[in-house]
Amino acid sequence: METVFNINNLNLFYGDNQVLKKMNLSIPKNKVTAFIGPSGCGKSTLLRCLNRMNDLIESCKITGDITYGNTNISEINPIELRTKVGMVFQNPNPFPMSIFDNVAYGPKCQGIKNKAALNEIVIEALKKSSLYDEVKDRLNANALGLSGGQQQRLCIARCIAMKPEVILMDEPTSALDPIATLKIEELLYNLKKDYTIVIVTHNMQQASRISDYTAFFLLGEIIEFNKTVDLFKNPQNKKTEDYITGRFG
Amino acid sequence: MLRRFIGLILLLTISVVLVGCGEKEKTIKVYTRDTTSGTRDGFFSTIGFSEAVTDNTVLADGYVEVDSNGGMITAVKNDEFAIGYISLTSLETANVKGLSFNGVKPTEANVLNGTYALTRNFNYIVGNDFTNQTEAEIVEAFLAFLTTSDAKSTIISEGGITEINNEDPSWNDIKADYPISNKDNSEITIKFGGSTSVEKIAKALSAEFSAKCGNFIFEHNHTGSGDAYKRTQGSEKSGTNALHIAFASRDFKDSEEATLGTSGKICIDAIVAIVNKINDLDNITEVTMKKIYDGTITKWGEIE
Amino acid sequence: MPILLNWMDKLHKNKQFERKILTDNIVKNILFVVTILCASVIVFIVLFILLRGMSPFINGYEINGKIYTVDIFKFIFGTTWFKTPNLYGVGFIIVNTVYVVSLTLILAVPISVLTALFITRIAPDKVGKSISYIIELLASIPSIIYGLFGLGVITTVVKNLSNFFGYQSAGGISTLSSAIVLAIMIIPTITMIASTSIKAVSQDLINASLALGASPTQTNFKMVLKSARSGIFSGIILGVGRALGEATAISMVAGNSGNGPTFNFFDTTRTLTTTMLLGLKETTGLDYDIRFSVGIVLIVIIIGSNILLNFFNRKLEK
Amino acid sequence: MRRIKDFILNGITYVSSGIGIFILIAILVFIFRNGFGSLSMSLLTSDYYQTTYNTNIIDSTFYKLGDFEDPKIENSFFSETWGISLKNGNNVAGEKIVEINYVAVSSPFKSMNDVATGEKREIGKGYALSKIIMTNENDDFIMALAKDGAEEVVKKLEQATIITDMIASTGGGGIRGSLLTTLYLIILTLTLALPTGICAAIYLHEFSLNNRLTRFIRIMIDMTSGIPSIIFGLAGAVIFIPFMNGVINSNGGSIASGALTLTLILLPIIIKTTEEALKVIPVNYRSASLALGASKTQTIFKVVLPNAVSGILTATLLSIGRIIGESAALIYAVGTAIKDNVAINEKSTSLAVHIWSLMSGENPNFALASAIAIIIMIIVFILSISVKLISQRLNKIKVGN
Repeated sequence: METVFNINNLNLFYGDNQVLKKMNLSIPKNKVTAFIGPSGCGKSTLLRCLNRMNDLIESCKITGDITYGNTNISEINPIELRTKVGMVFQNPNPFPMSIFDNVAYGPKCQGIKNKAALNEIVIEALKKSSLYDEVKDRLNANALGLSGGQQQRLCIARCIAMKPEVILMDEPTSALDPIATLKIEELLYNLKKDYTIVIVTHNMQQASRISDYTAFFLLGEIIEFNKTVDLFKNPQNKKTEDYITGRFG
Repeated sequence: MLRRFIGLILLLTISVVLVGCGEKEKTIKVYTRDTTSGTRDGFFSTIGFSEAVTDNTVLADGYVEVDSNGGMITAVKNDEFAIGYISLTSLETANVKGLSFNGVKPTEANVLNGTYALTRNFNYIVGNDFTNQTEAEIVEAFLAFLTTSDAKSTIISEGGITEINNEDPSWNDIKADYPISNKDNSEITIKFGGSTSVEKIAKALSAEFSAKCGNFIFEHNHTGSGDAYKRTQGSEKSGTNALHIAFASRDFKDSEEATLGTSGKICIDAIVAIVNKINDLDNITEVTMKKIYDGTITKWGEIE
Repeated sequence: MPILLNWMDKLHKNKQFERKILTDNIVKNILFVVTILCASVIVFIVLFILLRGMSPFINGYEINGKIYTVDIFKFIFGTTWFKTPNLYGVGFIIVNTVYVVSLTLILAVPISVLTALFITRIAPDKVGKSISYIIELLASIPSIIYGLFGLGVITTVVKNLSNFFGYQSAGGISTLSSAIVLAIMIIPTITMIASTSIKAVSQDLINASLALGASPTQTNFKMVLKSARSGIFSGIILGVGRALGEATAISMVAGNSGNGPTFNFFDTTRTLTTTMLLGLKETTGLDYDIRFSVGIVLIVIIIGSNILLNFFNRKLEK
Repeated sequence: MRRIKDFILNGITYVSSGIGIFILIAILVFIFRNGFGSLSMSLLTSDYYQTTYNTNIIDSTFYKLGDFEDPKIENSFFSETWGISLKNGNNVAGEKIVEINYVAVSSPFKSMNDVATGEKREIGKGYALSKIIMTNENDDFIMALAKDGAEEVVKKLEQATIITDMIASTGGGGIRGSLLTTLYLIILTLTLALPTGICAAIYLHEFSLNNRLTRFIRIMIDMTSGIPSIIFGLAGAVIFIPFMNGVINSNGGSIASGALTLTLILLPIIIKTTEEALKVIPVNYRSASLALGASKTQTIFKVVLPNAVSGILTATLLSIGRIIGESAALIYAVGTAIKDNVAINEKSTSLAVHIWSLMSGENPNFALASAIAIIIMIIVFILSISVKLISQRLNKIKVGN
């Protein structure tokens, strides 16, 4: 199995509070990996470690290491890392600017100024995130005018425009209605041949529908990591079984 | 909390009523200018109370200090029992009552004939040592200009009190003696300063004389009578503060002895004691005035 | 390892990312320096006023040919502002200032608190909003206009009031006029903060009080005001600061008595700020520098009262 | 019993709120009643000081005197000899003036000799005469002064044949200079204070760590906002006046030193308002930008600041209001001299200080002071309404997210 991230013995503290405990995990390449578990179990925190977003939190301390490819991510310039490891957030958060500017934001920040190139990037990203047909006539309209599902797909497009290798998704559908959720799930299915996707979700059905691998988190520990099919059908750990059968959590 | 506040207000009100009931006869409210004022200097010096020129402690209890002529007018206009003093120039429009002093009405005629005694002199002093010849000539011409009917009439129209005699020349008569006035002096700056009381007259004079003397540039920086000597012939005469022509709203002191021919009087300014319009007092004597200001007389009823 | 190959491809971009980090650091440091400058403003101000204000007590000033300094003890405890040549006293002015400000509070606090209560809890929504807007407008009026209003209207009212009590005031220029002008100026300040803190009282508490059988009015006066008292008190602290520091408006109605202290409502008074403004135009030397000494006293009183009131407020919170 | 008590308690809250409204109305009525008469467009555009002309008309061969027809204007006096009609009036300083309200077509006043330029000048309608020195056929000295009144001046004019020296002035009483000064102060102060304040706010909100130093910085800035403006004025007088005297060759207070002083006063306000605006911006905008590989600087300039614009605008408007209303600090740091020719390195007065100067001048002028007060009030109210509208919009954004 080819891996993108290798997490070794990772501990994470917020102040004196240990949030992640001795985590070991490998994220397979070009697959969808789902993180499931009850609230506060450290799924999102681990996700944010992968593109060093936790650096921004003052009281956060990390021990152990994460390698990306063969490089320890602490040795990679965080800005550079984030251009390769994109992120989509729980709530759709397009910038209050036009649809075009939203998608072009990342490339522009990297110094791409050529209008034609930007145009090409934007259209490609929008197409890939299957939003293009819906917005092609109003690329200059404010992104906040889009529906919630469209906004989230826009955020994915924004992320894709950076041509990342990995996309991190932090409960991307939890704020959306079922139809919009379905569209995002379809989109993920299409994206996974090009990208490695790590998705945090509360929704076990969703995890079983879309992911290839699943990790089950509990109280800052990874209880079980396996192929999704195996994990759901045949959980090795009692706690995993309890959780997926709805007996707690 | 609220109840306590209301109680406190009531208590304070009652205490004021009790204090207030003791007054039977109306007290004289004494108003004075602040100690930096030239009008105050002139007023107290003339009524024989020169201790009060720079010292508030010798004044009657409950005096009120205002820091401008305007403040004095407003105050006396608002207070029926006030007495104060202003420059005679502003009496007419002030809507307060001007008092006769020692039985003499405060009019320009009485000031000129010397019967109205509550006056002070406005004086000028010019530099005595100019390196620039043109400047020296303009200053010399200005001194001549001060003696003309042109200058005197301007001084009068700006509120100064002086007399124009038939012998006084007009500027046209003596212009020929001062060839500098026919040159273009628009590059030359003449600096004026000194007393703020004389500022208005000084500005009118400089503007008029500039027109008559080649449009020299005039700059005014009036900082007080004390600087008149200091900045023309005294310690600051060659510094950045130096002035060509300065004015004082008082007579020069012995320590401010000017070179002969470089200083003199430009006009008289009368000070007038004022009371509220409804006050029926018309006349006041020098002695009574001092007694009022030093607190010997405190009630309006005590003035004969 | 395709990922690694991809890495090598993009390696040349590394420099660009380094530059970005560098820019971030430069920007951060520039902003930090600017922030430090902003924060040090107060140090400079206090320092310079301290230097200049201490000068009358230390350096000699030439007055009429002799050298004088000011006696600091007489300055602090004096009951006469000025006696030529070098006696200055602010003791009574401090007392007057504190007295005027207390009187201001007695006038302003009940009105402000009740208005705040009215705006937030009693009046219908629209009425409350429009009144709170009027209060905001009052807060935006410059002090010089309050001074003009005080001189033109309030002094007349106070004069008539004093005549009514059979006391003769100096045309209404008095302690009371000063307090009224100041009160008008700080009512908006206190009201705005008080209404914010009253708004913040939780509806649960109010419901609980109502459920216990208290009438809405009783709830408002007993429970709401009590719960919001700390916020109201911070409003008062701010109001005190403004009242202590106000200069132009009060100087037009205070009257500048030369000695004191005066406690009668209808007598003229003199506060620290009016002393600093009086006769400013022509004065130089010692008489000018002494204003900085008064400034030191004012700063000390403002900071002192702030600390004291905040201390009480903390006690109140407990 | 309880109901009566409740009624009374409610009643006093009504009364208290009534007081606020009453005060506002009283202030408005007061300044409008006193100042409305003096309010006009020319008040805003004309100079405070009159322009004075020194003129004469000596060579009697070039003009014709006598027998002009009296236009019979009410309350005015006509000189048949010179063909001008005069009336009494008051100037801005409240002093008596004699004003020309009619000049006949061929009157000698149409072409007087201007002493300063040597050219011809018409002394026409609207000019105020302060003194005229004349002579008659016998070369007798005649002097007419404005303070004698229009009738007396006309009487003397009738006797004269030559005007040897005349001072006439026009305009005056306007507040153009003070308006301009206020504008200069606003522009200068804002160019200094806005960038500085915004930078500090950005640092405090976006960069600073929550440590002792930051808390100390915040306390210092809070304390600065508690210092009264008169203290800032004193500080301006000792720090900035000497500094500016050295830098831009000013003499004593100047607009520049005033602007620097105002900058210090405004910094805490701008920092606080801007920080409030930064707080409203959703955190996830920032994380989204950073997650897209933008640097912190890019995030601030491309995402954070554009969204804080309305907050910064509020800070600007509040600052403008404060500058317009400030008096105590400017009295020290700029001075109280009313100026027409405004220059940054000279003393001058802002509108608020102009009121102060008028009230403490030789003759207090309540009407003009109130007129300026009206102007200030109008500006301040407009600013206050704008701030309100902007903050409503800001709240909407907040709710929207």
